[in-house]
Amino acid sequence: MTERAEAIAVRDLHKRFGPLEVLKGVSLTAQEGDVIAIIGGSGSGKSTFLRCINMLELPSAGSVTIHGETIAMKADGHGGQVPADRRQVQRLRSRLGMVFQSFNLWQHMTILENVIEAPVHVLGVRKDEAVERAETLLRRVGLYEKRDAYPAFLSGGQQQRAAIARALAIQPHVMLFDEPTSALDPELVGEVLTVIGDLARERRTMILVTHEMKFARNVASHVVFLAGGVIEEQGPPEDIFERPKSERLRKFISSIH
Amino acid sequence: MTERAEAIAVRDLHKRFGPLEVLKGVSLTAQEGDVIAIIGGSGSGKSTFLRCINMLELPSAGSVTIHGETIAMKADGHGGQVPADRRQVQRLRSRLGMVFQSFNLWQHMTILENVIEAPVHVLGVRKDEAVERAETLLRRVGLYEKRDAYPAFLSGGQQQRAAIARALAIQPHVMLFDEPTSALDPELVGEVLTVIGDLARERRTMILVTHEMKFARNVASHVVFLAGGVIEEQGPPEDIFERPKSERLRKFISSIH
Amino acid sequence: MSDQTVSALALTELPSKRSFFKPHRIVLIVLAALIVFSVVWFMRWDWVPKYSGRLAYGIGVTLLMLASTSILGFLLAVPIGLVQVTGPWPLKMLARGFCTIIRGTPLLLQLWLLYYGLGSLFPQFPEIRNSFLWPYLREAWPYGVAALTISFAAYEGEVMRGAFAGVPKGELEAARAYGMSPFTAFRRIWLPRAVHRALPTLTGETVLQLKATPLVATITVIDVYSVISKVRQETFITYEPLLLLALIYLCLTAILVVGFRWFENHIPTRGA
Amino acid sequence: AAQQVRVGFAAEPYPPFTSPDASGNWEGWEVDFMKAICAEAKLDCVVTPVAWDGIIPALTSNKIDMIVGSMSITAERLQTIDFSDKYYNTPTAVIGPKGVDFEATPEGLAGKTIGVQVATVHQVYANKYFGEAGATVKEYQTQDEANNDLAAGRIDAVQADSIALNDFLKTEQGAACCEMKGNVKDDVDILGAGVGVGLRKGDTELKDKVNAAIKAIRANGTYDEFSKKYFDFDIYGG
Amino acid sequence: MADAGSLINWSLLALSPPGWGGVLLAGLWQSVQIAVGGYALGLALGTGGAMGKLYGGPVARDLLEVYTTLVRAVPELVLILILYYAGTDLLNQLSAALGYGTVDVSGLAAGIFVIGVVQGAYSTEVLRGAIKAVPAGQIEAARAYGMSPGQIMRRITIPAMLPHAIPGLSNLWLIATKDTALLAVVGFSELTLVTRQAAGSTKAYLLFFCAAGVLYLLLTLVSNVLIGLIERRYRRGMAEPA
Ligand SMILES: Nc1ncnc2c1ncn2[C@@H]1O[C@H](COP(=O)(O)OP(=O)(O)OP(=O)(O)O)[C@@H](O)[C@H]1O
Ligand SMILES: Nc1ncnc2c1ncn2[C@@H]1O[C@H](COP(=O)(O)OP(=O)(O)OP(=O)(O)O)[C@@H](O)[C@H]1O
Ligand SMILES: [Mg+2]
Ligand SMILES: [Mg+2]
Repeated sequence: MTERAEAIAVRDLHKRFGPLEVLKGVSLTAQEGDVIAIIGGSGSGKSTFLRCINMLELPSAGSVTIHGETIAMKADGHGGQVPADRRQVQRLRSRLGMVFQSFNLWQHMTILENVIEAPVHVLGVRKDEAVERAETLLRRVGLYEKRDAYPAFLSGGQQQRAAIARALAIQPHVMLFDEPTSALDPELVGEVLTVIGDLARERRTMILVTHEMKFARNVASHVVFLAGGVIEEQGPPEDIFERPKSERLRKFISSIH
Repeated sequence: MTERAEAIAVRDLHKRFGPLEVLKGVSLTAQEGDVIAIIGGSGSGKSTFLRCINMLELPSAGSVTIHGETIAMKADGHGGQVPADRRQVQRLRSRLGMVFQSFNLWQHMTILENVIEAPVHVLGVRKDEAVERAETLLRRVGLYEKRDAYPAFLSGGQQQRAAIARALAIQPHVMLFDEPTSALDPELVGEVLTVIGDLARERRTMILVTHEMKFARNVASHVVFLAGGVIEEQGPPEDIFERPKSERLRKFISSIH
Repeated sequence: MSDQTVSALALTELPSKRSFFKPHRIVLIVLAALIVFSVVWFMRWDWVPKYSGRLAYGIGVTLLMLASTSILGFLLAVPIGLVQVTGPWPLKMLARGFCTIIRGTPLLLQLWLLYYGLGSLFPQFPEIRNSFLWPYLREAWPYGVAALTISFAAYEGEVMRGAFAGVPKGELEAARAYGMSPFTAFRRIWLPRAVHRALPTLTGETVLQLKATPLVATITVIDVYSVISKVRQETFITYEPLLLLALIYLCLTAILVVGFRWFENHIPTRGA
Repeated sequence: AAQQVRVGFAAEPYPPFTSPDASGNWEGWEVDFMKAICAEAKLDCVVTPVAWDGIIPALTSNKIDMIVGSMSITAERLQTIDFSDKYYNTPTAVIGPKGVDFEATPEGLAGKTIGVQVATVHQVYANKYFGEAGATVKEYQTQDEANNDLAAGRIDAVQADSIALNDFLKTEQGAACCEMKGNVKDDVDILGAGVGVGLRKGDTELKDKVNAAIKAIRANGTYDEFSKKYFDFDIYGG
Repeated sequence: MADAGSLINWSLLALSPPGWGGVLLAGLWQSVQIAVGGYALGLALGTGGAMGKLYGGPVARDLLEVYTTLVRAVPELVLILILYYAGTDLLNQLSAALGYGTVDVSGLAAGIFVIGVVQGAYSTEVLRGAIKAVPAGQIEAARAYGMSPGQIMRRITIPAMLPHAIPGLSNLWLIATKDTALLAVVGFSELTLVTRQAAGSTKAYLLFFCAAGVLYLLLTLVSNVLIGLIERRYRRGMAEPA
């Protein structure tokens, strides 16, 4: 295996909500092509961690480096920190493709409009070019026929696939998924997981928070178990799921099965 | 066993909705203390039959006798019939305690007010007396503590128990239940069935439409199977559930299990 | 005001055509026709041709007033609604105070306050009197436009406040997550989404605005109401002009409602 | 008991004829006149202010029984209502801002904006003589508002009853801004032959009483007595 | 010409003459009387109208539809003119035809009548919507327990629809208070007209219009407080917040 570039590096991330310290120093590095699954109990801070990566939550301490560029932070005067340069954050965000649990498609735009929105209005891609690429992506997630429909008329699974196409449209360095299937009816989960599985097989860099252990095991190159605000254990999926070392992870895995 | 009085008698009841004849001549007699369970497929007219008994639906033909008093009907000039005397209907209705699938508690009254409403305003019971009796009933269904709460703040099971207390408060000759548990979450069904089971053991006259076959078998003294607008088969629960004669009933029972 | 109240105050839905002809309707229609006939036959309508030109002009002014003040008012309503949702507190209080005051006082009073109160103050300042604005400030219509615009802005501002607040947080967050600047997110996502949510009440609010326009006649703007008043004074006919006026407004309202319906049906339904 | 009669006049300040005072009562020459004829004719008069532009409909629809509102007797109005004999008659005049010279003639007013009160003889006159000669006629609901807009510089002239205008020119506001430009050429068809009490057609009983009362107060000096409080000339006219 | 100082000659607002404050307050009192009367009449008409629209025969329903359509499509100002002149005129002709002679309709009664007829159409729609919002099961339950139609209306339908109706009815009240101002156009001595008279007599236009604005605003704010109390009382049984 050749040396791969570092896609994302999070160093000693802390996050507190008032008195509650949710993340107590979490570090994580993803090389290009890594598929990292984050697992952990409810409330363990998985979503918070993901949201800190693209500054939707501001980390209280620690740094985030995306493709070699570290997000510059400055003290906010209350013991926390804020981004030093808003434009830098906006630029780096547009290199991260976030897929939300509740899709968050823009309801006033058709599926196609949703997909071309960020390329055209953030990245400045020409519209016809963006449309062309969007159509390719929509074909890929099996939604080409629905490109002119509004999100409200799609099933949850279709909406989530559209959201994935929207995230892919900005050609992100890293895809971030926050429980992309947990808002779906069980019958619809499969179609979304198939799409994500395909992306994983193409070795697209991804960080995904998931409750689907079987899926995590199949697609992840690396599994991270968050507990008590820190990474309790991490490693290749076989180790994590078959040879858990810590008591907590053992308990977590047995509670899932 | 001594000769028991006839609580309710329905004779040759027909009901049509436009071109659709839902009931094609149904006769049923309940002696005092009988617990009659009506079963049948969806759309077989169970609810319609129950609603015809207290004239919430007007039967197209046939008669209903409650405690020896037959509801006087007259022709409506379109081939159907309407009650001859509205007051008689109102009076007889107030001797039937109906419990609806969707509770239908009055939302603008507290639980206690719901229970005393009909005794005070229909039967003319003195208020303090009604309150006293209502409190006994609410204690019985386990809702004494909730007597001053509004229905919207109660769980479905609690609302249905309150509805049963409301029905009992008019000291009805016959209690009518229309699928009293089918709008409830599975965990809440038990508490309502317990209350109805207690009533059955006290030998209160009851007619209940239900989908809970196990329950019907345990509490009913008589089971009626409605199909195709007529009583396809009836008898004691052991016969109906263990030795079904007709093909339809056999099919119905096997589809349930 | 909720959408429900607005539709109780303003006609927002024409009676459906479906199953219009029922037996009893025939009788009612015959009766109505009789009434219309006797109104036409026994009342005086000989003045109509003489005034038809002026009536058309008046209707034009009314529609111009309606269109300009609704559009201007809506443009004002956007910031008023927005600052109430996100603004810094001084602006928030200001916008809320504005809405409370305008919605709490009669439009007629506001109109007179502007025209007779403020308007009679201006000429005392030579700077104003000599400015290029004076020819407009001398006229009555700017005051009518101002008062109607302000009133529409206050009522629609409340609607926009609810619309802005009602846009799901997740969609705004998605905009941020894709690197949109706050302004782009506002322009591309928040505003269009809020406007889209506010549209259903717009029919009602616009009909209400139409019903408010005749007030400008009291400050010498010559709209259709004012033309009819003139008819009444010149001919001494009491009722006929008023009946015609009611009929004119009825038709204008119906046209508005049909127009909005048509728009709703021809713009793709944009989901929830 | 005396017969109850609802007397309507415009609910607006129209000095010196009718104007409200700070205690909510109405005062002025016409109020005094009304009281005098009511006393003379033994009528129980109830003061009922109504909007000027709806005063004739108010009379015909029975909201009031007579109009004492400086209403000129014109042929037009006589088609709809009836009038008593005249009780005063004054010329019609035009005022304008100081420092702008023009005459109260169609030529003098051409291109100017002239304010009049709606539903008055002045409205009809101005439209006919000045409007056709190129003046813009702006119609106000009350005389007071027309005067006010003249003072505010929003119009160039006001045409109205000369007494009312002179009264305005005597106020602080009027004296500061405006001056008399002269009387307009008379046109009896439009301006009428004096001011009378407006009455419902067919209400001859009341008309007779009012006419008798006007005659009586003219004869017994009451008319002159209260007129002296307001005017130093004979308002009854020739 | 008046200088800026005289524009805020507060003594003009004194309660007793030569101040005009008393006149303004009297006008406010008139406005409140008409608003209360018109609103009450409107509620009565609206209750009947809503019942008619929901439970009435086809003819009653159609006539009510015409009534609410017309009132909701024609400006209040125009309706007020028509009703003010034609309404009382018709009443007089009617009573004359019946042999009662002319009835003396006082200004107050005419004002209440006019506002009431307009409000009646609005409340018809508000109440109809509120009654339709009462779940059918609630009424069916009442029938099942033997209540008579009158009892159902009194004990169930009306109290159950109130929480749905109160926001709309509150708005109608605020509109009634403001619609009284339109009566100024027919010369009725309510707050707006006396303000105009005071302003015209004293030339202090800004001062008086602002003063009247404050009075209307106070009326609205006081009403809002009361409405808040009423809403809290009637929404008790509703699980979700208003
Ligand atoms: N904005 C916030 N303000 C205060 N506390 C918050 C906020 N967001 C999250 N928390 C708290 O932080 C903790 C971690 O939340 P987070 O959503 O990251 O958990 P999670 O691991 O994603 O859980 P789940 O599996 O339920 O989604 C929780 O205790 C939560 O209550
Ligand atoms: N008001 C009505 N108008 C027309 N058809 C009706 C009406 N009420 C019931 N029906 C029809 O009558 C038939 C019997 O309905 P009913 O509700 O009595 O069935 P059911 O046995 O209670 O079914 P379920 O178990 O689903 O409650 C159905 O086909 C239904 O569609
Ligand atoms: Mg989470
Ligand atoms: Mg059923």
